[in-house]
Amino acid sequence: MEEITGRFTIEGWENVQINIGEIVEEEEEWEPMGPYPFPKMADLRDWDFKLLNRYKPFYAPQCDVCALCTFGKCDLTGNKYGACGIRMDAMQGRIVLLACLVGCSAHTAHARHMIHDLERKWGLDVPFDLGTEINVTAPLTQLITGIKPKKVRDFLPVLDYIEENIVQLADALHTGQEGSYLDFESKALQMGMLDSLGKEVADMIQIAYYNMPHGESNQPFFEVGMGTIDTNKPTIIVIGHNAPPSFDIVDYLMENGLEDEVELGGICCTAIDITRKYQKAKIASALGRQLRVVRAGFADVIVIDEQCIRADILKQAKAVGSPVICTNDKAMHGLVDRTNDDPDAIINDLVEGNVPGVVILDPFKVGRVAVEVARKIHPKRAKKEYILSDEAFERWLGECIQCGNCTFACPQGLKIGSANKKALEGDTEPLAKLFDQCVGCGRCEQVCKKHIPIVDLMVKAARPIIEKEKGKMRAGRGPVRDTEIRQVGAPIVLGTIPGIIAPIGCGNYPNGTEDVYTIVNEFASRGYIVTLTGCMAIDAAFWLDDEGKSVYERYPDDFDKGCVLNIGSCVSNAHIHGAAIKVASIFARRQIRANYDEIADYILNRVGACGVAWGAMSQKAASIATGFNRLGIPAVVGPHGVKYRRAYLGRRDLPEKWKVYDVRNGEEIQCEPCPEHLIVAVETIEECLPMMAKLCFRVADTPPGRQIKLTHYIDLSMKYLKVMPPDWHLYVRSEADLPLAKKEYYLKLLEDEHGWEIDWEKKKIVSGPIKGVDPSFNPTLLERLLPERR
Amino acid sequence: MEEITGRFTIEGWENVQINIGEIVEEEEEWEPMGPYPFPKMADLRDWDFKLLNRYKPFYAPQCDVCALCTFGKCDLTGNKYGACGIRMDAMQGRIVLLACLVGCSAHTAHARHMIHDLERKWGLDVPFDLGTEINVTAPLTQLITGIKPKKVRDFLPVLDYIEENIVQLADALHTGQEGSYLDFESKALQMGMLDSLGKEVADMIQIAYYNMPHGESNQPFFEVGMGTIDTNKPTIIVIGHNAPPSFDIVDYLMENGLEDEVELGGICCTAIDITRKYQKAKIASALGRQLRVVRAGFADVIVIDEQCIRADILKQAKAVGSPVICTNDKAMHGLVDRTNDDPDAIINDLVEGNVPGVVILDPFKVGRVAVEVARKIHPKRAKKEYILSDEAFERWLGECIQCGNCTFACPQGLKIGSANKKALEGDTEPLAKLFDQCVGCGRCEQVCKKHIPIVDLMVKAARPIIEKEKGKMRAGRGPVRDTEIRQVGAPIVLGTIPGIIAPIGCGNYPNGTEDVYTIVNEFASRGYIVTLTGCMAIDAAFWLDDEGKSVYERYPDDFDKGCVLNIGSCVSNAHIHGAAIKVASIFARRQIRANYDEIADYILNRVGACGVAWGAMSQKAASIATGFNRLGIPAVVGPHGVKYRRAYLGRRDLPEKWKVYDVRNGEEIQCEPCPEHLIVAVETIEECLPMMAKLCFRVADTPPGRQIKLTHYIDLSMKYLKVMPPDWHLYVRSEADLPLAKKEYYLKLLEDEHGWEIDWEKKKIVSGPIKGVDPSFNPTLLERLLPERR
Amino acid sequence: MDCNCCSPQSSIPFDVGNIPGPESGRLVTPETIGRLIKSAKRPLLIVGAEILEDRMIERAIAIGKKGVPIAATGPAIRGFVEREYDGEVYYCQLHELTNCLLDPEWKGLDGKGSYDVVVFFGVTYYYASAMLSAIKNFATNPLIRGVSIDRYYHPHARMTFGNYGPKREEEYLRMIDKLIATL
Amino acid sequence: MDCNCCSPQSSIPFDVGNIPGPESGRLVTPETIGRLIKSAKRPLLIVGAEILEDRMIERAIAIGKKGVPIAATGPAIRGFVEREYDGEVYYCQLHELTNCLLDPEWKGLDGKGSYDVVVFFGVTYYYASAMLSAIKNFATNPLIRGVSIDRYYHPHARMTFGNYGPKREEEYLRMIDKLIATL
Ligand code: SF4
Ligand code: SF4
Ligand code: SF4
Ligand code: SF4
Ligand code: SF4
Ligand code: SF4
Ligand code: SF4
Ligand code: SF4
Repeated sequence: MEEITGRFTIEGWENVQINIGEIVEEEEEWEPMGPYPFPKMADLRDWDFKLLNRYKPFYAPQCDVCALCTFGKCDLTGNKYGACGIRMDAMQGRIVLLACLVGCSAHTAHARHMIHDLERKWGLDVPFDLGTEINVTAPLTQLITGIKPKKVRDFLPVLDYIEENIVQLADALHTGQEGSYLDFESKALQMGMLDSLGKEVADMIQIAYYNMPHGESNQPFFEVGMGTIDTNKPTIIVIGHNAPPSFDIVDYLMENGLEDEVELGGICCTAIDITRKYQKAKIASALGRQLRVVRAGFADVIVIDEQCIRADILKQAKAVGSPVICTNDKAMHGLVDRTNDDPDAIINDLVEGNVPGVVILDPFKVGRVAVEVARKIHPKRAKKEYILSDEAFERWLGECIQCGNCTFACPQGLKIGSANKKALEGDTEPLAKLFDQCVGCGRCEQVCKKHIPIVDLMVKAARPIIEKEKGKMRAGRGPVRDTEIRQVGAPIVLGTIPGIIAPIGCGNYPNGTEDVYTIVNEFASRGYIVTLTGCMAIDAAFWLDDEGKSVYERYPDDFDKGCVLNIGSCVSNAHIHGAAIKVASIFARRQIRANYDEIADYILNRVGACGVAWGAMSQKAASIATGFNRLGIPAVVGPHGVKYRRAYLGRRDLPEKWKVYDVRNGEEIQCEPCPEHLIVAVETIEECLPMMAKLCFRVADTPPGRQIKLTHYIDLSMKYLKVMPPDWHLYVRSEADLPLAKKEYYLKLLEDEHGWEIDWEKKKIVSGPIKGVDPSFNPTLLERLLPERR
Repeated sequence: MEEITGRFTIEGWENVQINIGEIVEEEEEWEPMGPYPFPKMADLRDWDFKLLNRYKPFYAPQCDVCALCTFGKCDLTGNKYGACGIRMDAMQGRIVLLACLVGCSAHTAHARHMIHDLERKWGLDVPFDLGTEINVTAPLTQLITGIKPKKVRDFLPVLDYIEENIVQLADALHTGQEGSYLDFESKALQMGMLDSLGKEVADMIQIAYYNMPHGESNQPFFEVGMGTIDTNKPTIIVIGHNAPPSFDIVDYLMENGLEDEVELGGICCTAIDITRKYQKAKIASALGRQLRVVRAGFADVIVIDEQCIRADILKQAKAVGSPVICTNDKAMHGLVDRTNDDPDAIINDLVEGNVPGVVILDPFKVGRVAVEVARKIHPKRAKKEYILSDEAFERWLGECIQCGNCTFACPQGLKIGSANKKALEGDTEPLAKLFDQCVGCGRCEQVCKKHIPIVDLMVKAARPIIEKEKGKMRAGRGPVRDTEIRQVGAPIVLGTIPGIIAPIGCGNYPNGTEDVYTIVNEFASRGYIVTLTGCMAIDAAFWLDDEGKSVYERYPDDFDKGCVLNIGSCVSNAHIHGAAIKVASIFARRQIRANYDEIADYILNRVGACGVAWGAMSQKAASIATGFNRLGIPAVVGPHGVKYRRAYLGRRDLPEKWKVYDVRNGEEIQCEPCPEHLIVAVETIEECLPMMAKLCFRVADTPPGRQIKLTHYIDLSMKYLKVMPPDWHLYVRSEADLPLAKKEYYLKLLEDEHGWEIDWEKKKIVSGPIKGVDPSFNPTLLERLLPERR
Repeated sequence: MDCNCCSPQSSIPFDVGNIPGPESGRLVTPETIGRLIKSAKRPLLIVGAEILEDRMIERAIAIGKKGVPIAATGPAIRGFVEREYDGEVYYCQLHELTNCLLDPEWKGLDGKGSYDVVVFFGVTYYYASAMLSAIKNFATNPLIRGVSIDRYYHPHARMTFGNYGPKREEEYLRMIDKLIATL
Repeated sequence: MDCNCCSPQSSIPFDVGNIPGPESGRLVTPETIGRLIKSAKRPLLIVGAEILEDRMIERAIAIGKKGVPIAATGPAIRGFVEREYDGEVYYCQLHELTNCLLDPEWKGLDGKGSYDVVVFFGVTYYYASAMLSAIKNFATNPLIRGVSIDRYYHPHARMTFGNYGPKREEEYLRMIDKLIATL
C-alpha cells in the first residue's frame, strides 16, 4: 500500500475528517495467524502447567512473615495460612510475581519513555532497516502478538498490550486473590514473557532511532575499566539504562569537536548503549563498582537516568563534589525540576555548587549542560584528591579493632578486620583481594563504630590493580542475523556446536568478577556460542589472558561455534530469545506467528541454550530469567540467587515427570531428564560449569550432538569437581552417544556401576538406557500438535 | 457529526481502506483545555511537594529489613542505607508506592476486564445517559484527562493512559531508582490519582452497561445479614468485585422465573453491585465475616470473581461441601479451566463432587451453571449441619487449656481462652461478644495445639445474635447529581451543612462493626452529609436503632444535610471525589478541564470533606486514601491503619507551615492549621469522631460555617473524650466563629487560658486569633493563580 | 535478676509475626526501667486506652505523682478527668505526639523541650509497636529511648518486659509496683 | 549448660538482617546436637565448600566415620576424593538435594528412604540459610530437622550455635570435637 498521510476532505462529506495516519493498516499476511495472538494470562496456562508439573516450584522463603496488608504481619512459618487465607507457598509465588512485575515494568516503561522522548524529534515513522540479512525482524513481537513491525509506530499496539497485561497481573497481587502457587507461577511466567517482549521493543526502538548496529559481526573495540578514564580531562560519568540523554551528550561533543577534550565514561547499560555508536566512550565499570567509581571522585558531573543507580547517589556524589543531573522522572532524588530553565543558569548553579544537582527531563537539553558543567568545574575539582593518602590509610588501619561488625553486615561476609590487620603489618594483598569480591554496597561502613571508610581502604589497597584493570570490549552488535541462523542451525542440532551459553545480568557474584571470565572462556574454548549482555558483558572484559587479550579480543563475535558476542545492554537480551525463536522459524520452518507454546516447546526439546546470571541481583534479572524459562530456556544463577526464593527444579529420579509425545504417532515416550531444571541456583563456579553443560542436553539431540555435549559435561565435572557426574549415564541412549576417546571405559562403567547389559563383541549397549536413539523422533509436550488433534 | 461507521471505498482510491470507526473524533470544546491533560508523574510534582511540605510523611516501619533484591536482606534500622543505597525513609515510601500500585491496578484492571467481557455482547458504543440532572458526567475523567466521555468507547484512551502510567510508576520501584522519600510520595500520590480515575471508569462502565441507578435518590431497600438468607432454598453466594458473572446469574434467574426459588446472596462489592439492579439479592456480610459465611455452610455454590476473596476459599468451601466457580483469571486457584466445556458436564462434575471447583472465564456462561448446580446440590447438602452441635460445643470448650497461643496469633489479640472458660461455666456472652470483634482470619485455629475450631465456637455462641442481625440497606445510587450540588454548594460554604463524611473501605476494625454505626449516626444526626461505599456501607446496616431501623431507613439518601447515602461499591467511591470536584465546577464555576491542581487546591481550602476508613485493610484502601489526599481531601484510618506505615501529618505548632496566598493581591497570609492532617490513624472511636469533625475545617469557612463546625468539634470532644480540644482556639478567627450557646464562656476561656484580649463591652475579640475573618478572602497555595502570574 | 530471657515464650512478640530487625527489644527487670526513667533528663509517660482497665490507671497516676509528665492518648484522658488528677497530664493524639517526638527542635508539651525517655503504658499493642518503631528508627539524634512497661514483649522498644498472659496478671502488677518503688 | 543465649551478639544472625519469623533457631550446646544426631533414625550431614578450609574436613570425616552419611556439595567433594575417604559420601548439588528432602516419598541417597535430621556444615552461609528455611517451612510431614553446626547463628535452623568470630575459632573447633565425642 502506498503511504498516504495527512488530512483529506471527500466531496459531499466535507464535515468528515479523514486522518489517514490513524487508519489501522491491514497487517501483511506474512504467515497465517497462530492460535494465541496477544495472549492474556489464562491463554498459555496449559503450557505453564506442563512446565510447572515437570519443574515444580521450589521455595526458600527469605521471610516467614507477610506484612502486605493491615491484617498482618502474618506468621506463615511451616506453610501456615495468613489472615487473608494465603499460605507460605502461594505467598512466595506472589513475591516472585511482584519481582517480575517490577522487572518487566522497568523494561517496558523504558521503551515507552524513549518513544515519547524521541517521537517529538523524529516522529513515529522511522523504519527498521535491519539490512538484507535479517527478515525475521522482531521475533518476540511476531511470536507473541502476530505483528511484524516495520517502523516505530507499529510497536505502539505492542506496548499497549504489555501495559494492559502488566496491570492485569498486578491486580492479582492484591490481598485476597490468587490462592494457588501454581497460578501465581503461571502469572509470573506470563510476566516473564511480557518482559522479553518489552525488552525487544525497547532495543528495536533505540536501534531504529539511533541507527545502532543491526547484528553486524566484527564490531569495533572500546575500552573498559576505571583505569582507562583519563582523569586529566573533564569527565562525565553516565549511569543507568535510558540512553537518550547520554546520546545528547555524544551529539553535543561531536557537534562541538570536543571528543578528545572531554572524557565520557559510564556505568551499566546506558554506557553499553552509547558505545554501540560512539566508541570513544568508555565503560568505567558494571554496577558492582558504581560506589567505587563515584567515590574515586573523577566524575566532574554525573548524569543519571533510570535503574540500577545507587539510591544514595546524591550523598555519595556530594562527598566528592560531583554535581548530579537527573534526567528521568523515575529517579528525581528530591531535586528541583529545571527542565524549562535557562541552561546557563543551570550550568552556573551546578558549577558554583549552589545546588547538589538538578532535574532535566528533556533529553535534548542535557548534552550542553552536562558537557559545559564538566568543562567548567574540572579545573576547580582537579585539585582535590579523593583517594586516601598513605598517611590516612595507615591511620585508619590503626583504628580498626577487629570487632567483626563489618563482617556481620557484609552481604558477602568479607573478613575486613583481619585484612586490615595484615595491611597494617605491611601486607596489603588480602585487603586488595577483597576489592573484587566486594559488591560495593557500603553496608560495612555504616556499622563500623570507628567510622573507618572501609570501601576507601580497599580502593587504596587495590589501586595498583585498578590501574591495570583495562580491558577491551566490542560494541554491542544487537540481533543475530537470519543468515547466521541458517549456518548454525544444523551444527547446533548435529552437535558440532554443543550449545548457546548466555551470561546475562548483574554483578552480585559470590566471589568477584573472575568467574565471569572463567565461564566465558571455558565455554567459548569448547566451541559453545557465548552471547553476553548487561553487567556480565562488561565484567567479562576485565580479565585478560596471557597475551593480554580480553575474551572479546580472543574470540570473534559471529553467532557461531566458539565465538563471544557482546549482544548489547540488558534490553538487547531479547535478541537471545530471538535467536532461539529464529532457529525454529528459519532452520525448522515452524510458523512462529502468535504461536508461543509450539515454539517454546520446540526450544525446550531441541535448542541447547542455557542462560547464566551469575550475579543476578535485580528484579529485572528475575523477570528476564522467568521469560527465558517460559520460552523453554533454562537458566543458572549464582548462590545469591536463592534470595529470589523460587527455583524451578526437575527431578531426574521421577521417571513419570520425563515423558514426551512423539508427533509421528502420538505415543508417549519415556525420555531422559533434559533439560533437568529451568532455573537453579548453584553454590560455586566449580558447580556452575558442569551444570550449564548439563542443561544444554535436549531430548532431540542427535548422537553426535549428544556425544559432544556428554563429553563436555563429564570433562567439566572431572576438571572442576573431580568426579564423574552422578547422572551422566542417564543421557546415554546408545553407544553412539558415548565420548569417543574412552568409549570402552564408559561401557565398562555402565556395565559395572549401572548394571547395563553390554555386547562387548559389537561394543554395543543391549539394555540399560531410558530410551534408544531414533533419528526421526519428533518430541513435543503439546497434545494439540499430535496427529489426532490437528 | 453524524455517526458513520463501517468500511468505505473512495473512487480512484480503491485500495485505501477507510475505517471510519477508527477516526479520532474532534473532542467537543466543552471548556478550554487546562494546563495538565493526561498528567505524567512529574507534571503535578509541584502540587505534591506543597502538600508534602505541609503534611510531612510520617513513617512507622513494619519491618526493619528489606529483602526486595538479592543484595538483601538489608538492615535499615535507624534510617540506615541498604546495599542499593536506599534508606529507611525512602524504603517506606517505596512500600507505600507498591501498595498504591496494587490497589490502583486492581481497580483499573477490573474496568478493563469488564470492557473486554461486555463489549463482546453489547459493543463499545453504549452511551452514558445519566439523565437531565447530570451534566458533569465523569468529573475525574474530565479533570484529569480533559476528555468528556459520552459512551463506553470514550474511556479507552483513559484506560490506556492509566495503564501506561501505572507501568511508569512500577518502574520506579526497581532497585536503584528513586532515592528521595518525597519523590516516592509524589509518585504514590500520582498513583492515588490514577486509582481514583480507574474507579470512575469502572463504575461508569457498569452503570452504562447494566443501566444501574444514575444518582437518583430514594433508592429501594434490600436485606443485609447472614440471618436474612433463607437457607431452605438453594443458595448461591457470590464474592468479589467484578459483577458481570453475577449479573449473568441474575439474568438466568429472571429469565427462568427462579427469583423466589433460589437465594442469591453475596459478600463485598459484587453483592453491592448486583443489588443496584436486583433487590432480591441479599448481602450476607462484608469482608470481615467471609470465613464465617462460608463456614456456616449454607452456600450450595460459591461464585468468586476477583479481589478480597479468601485465598484459602477452596479449602474452606471443601470443608463444608460447597463447590466453587472461579470466574476471573486473577484468581483461578489451580482449578481446571472449563470455559469451553459443555455446561451440563460441568454442572454434573460439581454436583457429584468430582471436582472441588472449576474455572469459567466467560461471564455469560456462569449463570446457568451456578444456578443449576445450586438447585441440584441443595437437596443433598441440606441434610448436613455445619453449625456445631451443643455436645460438640461443650466438648471443644472442655478441651481448651487456656494456653494463650490463639491470643498471641490473633491480629486483634482476642482473649479466647478465658472466653472459652466462661462459656464452659455457662456464660457464653464473652465468647459471643468476640464474634463481632473477630475479623475472621483463622490464624488462631492454626496455632491451637488442641485443634479447637475457634471460629466455629464463636459462631455457635453468637448464633442468637447472628440470627437477629438483619438490617436494611438502600441500593447504591451512584453519582451525586449536579442539581444536588447546586442545592448544597451554598449550605456547605455557609455552614448549615458542616461537612461531608465518607466512610469507606474494609472491615479490619479494632473493635467490631458497631463503631461504623456510631460514626454514621453521629454525623448524620448532626447534619453532616454521610456518603458510604464498600464494606463500611454494608457494616453500617447491621446495627438498628431503638425503633429497629438501620441508618439507611432512618435517614434519606439525598446528597443533603443529615442524609446517609449508599453510593455503591468500592469503585463507586469515585463519585465522592466527583461531588467535591462538582462543587468547584458547578457551585464555584471553576474550569475543571485538565486542571487538577487548581481544583485540588480549591477542595483543600474550601470543601469540608473527610474520609474515614475505619477498618482500612487492603492495598485498594491505601490507594483510595492516597487519591483522596492528592485531591485535597483528608482521611482518617483506624488503628490497624498504622500498618500502612505512612501518615501525612500536619504540625499546628509550626506557623510557617500554614500559609496561603490571597488570590486578590498575591499576599501570603498566616492561616489556621486546617485541615490539619491529610491522613492520620487514630486509636479509638472516641478519638475518631472529634478528629473527623476537626478535619472538616477549611481556611475559607464563613463565620456561620466555622461556628457550626467548631460547635460540633468541641461537642464531640467533650462527649467522647471529656475534654475541650486542646487546639479549639486556633480555629477562632473572631467572636462570630464561636459557638452561639456559650459564647461568653468561650470568650472567657480565650482570655484566661490563651491570653486573648477581649472587649467585654462589645463582646468582641480584640487580639489573639491567627487571622481575622475577611469575607472576600480567596485562598490558594498555587503561585500560578496569583495576579502577577496569570 | 528475674528477667525471663531464656524462656522462649517471653521473647516472642505478643503479635506473633511482629518481628522487627536485629535490634529487638531488651528484656529487662522493672527496676532497670525504673532507674532509666529516674535518670532521664526529660521522661514522658504515654498512656493509652487500656489504662482504663482494672487497676491500671492507679498505677499510671502513681507514676505521674513521682513527677513524670503524662501524655494521655485517646479515651485514657477520661480516667484522669474522672479522678480529678492534678498532676501534669496532657491529652494527646498519639500519632501527632510521636510525629512531634521525631523532631529534634520540638518544644515539648510544656514548651521546655523534647524528651529523652518515653514510656508506653496501656496503648493498644500494635499501635504502640508502630510508634516505638518510628521512635527507634528516626528519633536518633538526639536519642530518644522508647520503652514499654506493658504486659507484652515489645520488640520495637529499647527495653520491655516479656509477655504476661492472664494467668500472670498479678505478677505483672507487682512488677509495675516494683518499678514505681524505684522512682 | 554453656549456651550463650543471654549474650546479645550470639543471637544476632551472622548476616545481620537475616531475621526469620518467630521460629528462630534454638541456641544449643554441641552435646545437644550430638544427641539429636545420635537418636535420629536417618541423619544426613550436608557439607559445603567451606569444609575445605583449615581443619574442617578432618572433622567432617570424623563425623562420617561415626556412621553418618555425607552429602558433599559443590567442591567439598574434592576434599573427600583427595583424602580417599572410604565412608558413605555422595556428591550432591544442594539445591537438588534440598528439593528432594521436601518430598516425603523421596527414596534418599541410598534408596532406603529420606532423612529425619540433616546437619549443615560448611555450606556458604546465605545458601545454607535459604535451604534450612525451605526445610523448616515445607518438610514438616514427616518432620525433618534441619540443624547447623557452623560457626554462625542460623535463625532458620532448628538448632544452631551462636556466632563465633575469628577470635573464638579454637573454642568453636573444640565444640565440634565435643559434638563428635557425643556420637
Ligand atoms: S496479605 Fe495476607 S498474609 Fe500478608 S499481611 Fe495481609 S493477611 Fe497477612
Ligand atoms: S567494623 Fe570497623 S573496627 Fe570493626 S572490624 Fe570492621 S573495620 Fe574494624
Ligand atoms: S561494601 Fe563490600 S565489604 Fe562492605 S559490606 Fe558491602 S560487600 Fe561487604
Ligand atoms: S545486569 Fe543487572 S545490575 Fe547490571 S544493569 Fe542490568 S539489571 Fe542492572
Ligand atoms: S532493594 Fe536495596 S535495601 Fe532492599 S534488599 Fe535490595 S539492596 Fe537491600
Ligand atoms: S490455643 Fe486453643 S487451647 Fe490454647 S487458649 Fe486458645 S483455644 Fe484454648
Ligand atoms: S479468627 Fe478471629 S479470633 Fe481467630 S485470630 Fe482471627 S481475629 Fe482472632
Ligand atoms: S472495602 Fe476493602 S475489604 Fe471491602 S470489598 Fe472493598 S477493598 Fe475489599
